Amino acid sequence: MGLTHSLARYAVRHTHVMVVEVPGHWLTRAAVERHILDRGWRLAPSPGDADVLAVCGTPRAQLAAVVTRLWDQMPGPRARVGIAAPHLVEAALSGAEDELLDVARQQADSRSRPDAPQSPDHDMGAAMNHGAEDGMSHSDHDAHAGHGGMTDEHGGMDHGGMQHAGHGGMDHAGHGGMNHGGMDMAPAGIPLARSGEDRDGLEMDVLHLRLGPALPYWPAGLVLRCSLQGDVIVDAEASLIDPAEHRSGYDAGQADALHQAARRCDNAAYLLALAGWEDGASRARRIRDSLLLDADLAGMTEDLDRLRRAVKRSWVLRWSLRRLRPLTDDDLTRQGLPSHLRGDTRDRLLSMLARAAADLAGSAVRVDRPRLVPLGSIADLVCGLDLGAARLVVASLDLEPFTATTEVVHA
Amino acid sequence: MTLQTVLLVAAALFSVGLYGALSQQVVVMVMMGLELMLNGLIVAAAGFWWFLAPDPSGQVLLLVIIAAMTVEMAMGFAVATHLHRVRRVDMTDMAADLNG
Amino acid sequence: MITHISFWVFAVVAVLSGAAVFWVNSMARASYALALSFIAVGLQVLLLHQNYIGVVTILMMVMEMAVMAVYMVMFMGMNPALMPMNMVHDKRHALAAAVGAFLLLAAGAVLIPWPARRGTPPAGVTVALGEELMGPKMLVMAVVGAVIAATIVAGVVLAAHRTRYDRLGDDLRRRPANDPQPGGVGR
Amino acid sequence: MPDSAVSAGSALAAAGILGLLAVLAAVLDGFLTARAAGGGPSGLSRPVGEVARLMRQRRRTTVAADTLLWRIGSAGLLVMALMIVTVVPLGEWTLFDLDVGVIWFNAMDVLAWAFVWLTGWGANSTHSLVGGYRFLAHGLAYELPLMFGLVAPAVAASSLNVGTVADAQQDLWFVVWMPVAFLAYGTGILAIAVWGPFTPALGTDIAGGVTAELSGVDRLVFQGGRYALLAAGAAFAVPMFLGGGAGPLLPGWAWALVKTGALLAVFVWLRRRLPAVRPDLFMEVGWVVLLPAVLVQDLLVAVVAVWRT
Repeated sequence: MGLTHSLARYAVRHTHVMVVEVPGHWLTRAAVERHILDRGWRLAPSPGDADVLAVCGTPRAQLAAVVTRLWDQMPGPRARVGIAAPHLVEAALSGAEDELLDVARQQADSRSRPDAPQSPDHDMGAAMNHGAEDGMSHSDHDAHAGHGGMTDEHGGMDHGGMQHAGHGGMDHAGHGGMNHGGMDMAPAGIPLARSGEDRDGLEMDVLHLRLGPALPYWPAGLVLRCSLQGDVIVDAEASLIDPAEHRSGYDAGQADALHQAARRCDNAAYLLALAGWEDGASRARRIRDSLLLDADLAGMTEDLDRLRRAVKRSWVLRWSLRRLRPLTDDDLTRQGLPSHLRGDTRDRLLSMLARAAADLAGSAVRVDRPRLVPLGSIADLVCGLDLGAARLVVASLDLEPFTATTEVVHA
Repeated sequence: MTLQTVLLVAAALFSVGLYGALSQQVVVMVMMGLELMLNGLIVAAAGFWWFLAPDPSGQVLLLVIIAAMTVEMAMGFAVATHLHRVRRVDMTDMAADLNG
Repeated sequence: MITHISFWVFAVVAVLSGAAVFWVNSMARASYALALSFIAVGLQVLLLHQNYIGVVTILMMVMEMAVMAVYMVMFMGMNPALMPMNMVHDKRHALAAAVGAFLLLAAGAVLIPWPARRGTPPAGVTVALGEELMGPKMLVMAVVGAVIAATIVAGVVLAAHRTRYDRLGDDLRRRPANDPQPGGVGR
Repeated sequence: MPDSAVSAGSALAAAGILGLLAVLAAVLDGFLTARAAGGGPSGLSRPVGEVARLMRQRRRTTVAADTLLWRIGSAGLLVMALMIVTVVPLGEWTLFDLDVGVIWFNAMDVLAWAFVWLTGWGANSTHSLVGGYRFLAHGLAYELPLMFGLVAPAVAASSLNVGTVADAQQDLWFVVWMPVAFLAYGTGILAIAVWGPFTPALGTDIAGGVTAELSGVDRLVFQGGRYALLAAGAAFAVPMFLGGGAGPLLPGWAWALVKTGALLAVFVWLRRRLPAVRPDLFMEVGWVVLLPAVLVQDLLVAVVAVWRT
C-alpha cells in the first residue's frame, strides 16, 4: 500500500492535462496552461494521454457532448474539472490532484466502466477508422448530442462480426468493383470506407474527420468537417459549435491593447507549436503570460522583438512555412479577408508578431470594427492541403476568439 | 540439421506458397504465395550450398534469388497500382474477365 | 545442440507463419505473418553460415512486407477490424496441387542419394562472397543491377499518373513545376 | 556456445547500459523542456514520474482495433533498440560480433517501418493512421540516405564488421572526412526514433498522431523505445564515425560511453532547436538533395579507399 501510494504521489506530480476551451474563455485557458506548466505538469494532446480534463468555461449542448466523449476516452485514473474564471484555476487543479490521489474513488470509477471500448455510433456514414475514438471529432450529430451516455444503449450489443456472418464465402468476382461501398460490411459496427476519385487518379478511400472543437492548438469553437483521402483534405465545411450560445459568459477585458498583444502571442504560440518548434512556442507563451500578468512593457517589447528575429532567422521554419497557401491582394478581396493576411504562412506569422509589437507600442492603427474572416473562406483555404499544412494555415489566420456572430470570425 | 531436414522445410514452405498462389484471388495475396515459394527456394539453396558445395560462387545464386524477389514484388506493386488506376480492380479473376 | 534446437524452432515458425498467411482473416496480419516467415528463414540461413545472405533476406523482406501492408490499407480500405476475407477460388485443386508438390519434393529430399560435400567453406564467407561478386561473377551482379534499374524505371512508369509533360508543360520549360503538392526543394 | 551464462550476463549488462542511457536522455529532455517552459520544477525527475504515471494508468483499447498488431507495434521499437546494441562494441567486448554487423543494423532499422506504422494503423483511429502515413513519408526520404551513409565507413574500412570499422579509424575519425554520410546517418537516427524534426508522425496537430490512442504501459513502452532507439543510434555512430573507443587516458569502453552520451545529448538538444520538417517537403529533399549527396560521398570514399591500397 505504501508503495502504491508513493507511486501515486510521484505520478500525480507529472500529471498530463487535456484542456478544452469553451469559446470566449481563452483567458481562463491561458491561466490554466500557465498553472499547469508552473506545476511541472504537461498538456496532453489527446484524451488517451490525459489524466485530467480541464474544461474552461461552461460548455453548452454540443460541446458538452464532446466533453462527455473525451471523458469516456480517458484511460483513468482520471479527474475532471470545470473552471469558470482565471482566478479559480489554482484551486481547481489542486482539487484534480486530490481526486487523482483518491485511490478508492479511482477504483470505483474504474469498476463502473465497461471493459470493452464503446461501440461507435452507427449513423456516422461511410468512414473507416473513426469510431468514437477520434475523440476530437463528430459530435454534432443531433441524434447524438442528446445522449451523452451512449455506452448503456450499445454496450451490450454484440458487434463482433455479426453483420457479416453471411459473407464468409462470398463470391467477389460477381461484385463488380470490390469497393466495399455497396456491401453491407461493417466490422464492429463501423462501415468500411467508400472510395472516391482523388487527385492522383487513384481511387482512395474517403475518411471523414472532424477537426475541432476540442483539439490542441485549434481555435476554440471552430469545427471543420473534412473529407480526407490519405491525409489530404478534399472537401471541408466550417461551422461554429453551439452557435446560439455565444452571447454570454465572456472573459472580460478583451479590448485593451495588452490583451490584444497577448492574444497575438497566443496565436503565434499555437502556430509555432504546430510547426513543431517547441522553444519558439514556449517563448511566445511566456510573453503572453507576462503580458497578461504584469506590465513590464519595455522587457516585453524586447522579448517580442527577439522572438521575431529568431523566427526570421530560422531557415527550417522558413522552408516549412513559405509557399504555404499564399494569398495575394486579389485573393484577400475575393475571400473577404483582412489585409494583414497577405503573403504565405510565414509572412502571416511575422505579421502576427509585428501586430503584437504594434499593439504593445500603442501605435496600432485602431480599426473600429476589425475585418472579419468569413467562416466559409476557412474551409476554402484548407481544401487540397494535407492535414498538417491545413492546421498551419488555420493557425496562421490569427483568429480572434469567437464572438456573438455565427457567420464570421473576427480577425 | 541435415540436408534432408533443410530440404523438407524448404518443401513445406514451397507447397504452402503454391497453395496460396493457386487459390488466392487478390493480386497481392497471389504475390505473397509466390514470395513464399521463393522463400522455400532460399532455404533449399542455402542448404545445398552448405552441405554440398560450400564455395563462394554458390552464394551468388542466393543473391540472384533475392534480387528476383524484389523485382517481382516491385513489378507486382506497379502492375497492381496500374490495374487499380485504370480498372478499379484488385483481383486476378476480375482482371482476366475484363481483358479484351 | 543450440544450433539444432534453434534450427527446428525457426523451421516451425517459418512454416506455421507461412501457412498463417493464407489462414488469417486480415490482410495486414497476412503480410506480417509472411514477414515473420522470412525472418525465420533469414535466421536459418544465418545458421547455415551465410551471414550476409541471411541478414539481407531479413532486411529486404521486412521492408517489402511493411510496404505491402501499407499498400493494402491504402488501396483496399482494410481497417484493423478483422473483416473475414475468404477470397479463394478453386480451393480443392489448389490444396491437392500443394499436397502433391510437397509429397514429391519431400520424397525427393529424402530418397535421392545426395553426394558428399565437395570442398570446404572459405574462412570468411562474406569476404569470399564479395570477392566472388567483384571478380569472376561480376557479370551476374552487373546484370542484376541493370535489371533492378530497369525495374525501377518500368515500375514508376506503370504506376505513375503524371508525366513530366504534365508537370513541366509541353516544352518542359515551366518553372516551378505544376504539382498538386509542391516539393521541398522548390524546383 | 560454452559460456552462454557469461553472454547472458553481458546481454543483461548491455540492456542495462542502454536503459541507463535512455533514462539519461529522458532526464536531459525533461530538464530542457522545463527550462524552456520557465518557472516550475526542474524537470529532472520527469522520466521517473512519467514511468510512475503510466504504470498507474489503465491500458485502453479502441473499437475494432487490431490489438495484437497494435501492441506488437508499440513494443517493437524497444526490441529494435536492443537488437541494434548487440553488434555495437564496447571497448573490447561485443555481444554478438557478427561479420556483417553494418547490414544487421540496417535490417533492424527497417523494422521501424513496420512497428511505427502498426502502432498508427492498429488503433483504428484517423489521427493515428495519419501519423502512420507521415512516418512512412519520412521513411521514404530518410531510409536510402541512411543506408548509403553507412556504406561509406564500411567501404573505407573494407569490412562490414562494426569492430573492424572502429579499428580502421586510428588515424582519422571517419566523421572528419565523410561528414555528409554522418549527416545522413544522424538524420536517419532522428527519423527512426521519431524524434526532433521528425516528430510530425507524433504531431500535436493530429492529437499525438501515432501515439494518440496509446495509454498506460503501451505508451510507456513506445516512448521508452524512442529514447532507447536514440541511445542505440548514438551508440552505433561511435564505432562507425567517431573512432570507437579511441581516445587518450581513459580505457576504450569509457570513451565509447562518453562519446555515445555526448552524441545522445546533441540529439536530445536538437529537438528543441529545430522546427519539424513537414513530410511532404522532406520527401523531395531526401531524394533530390540528400541521396545524391550521399552517393557522391560514397564515390569519394571509394576512390580514396582504392587509391590507398
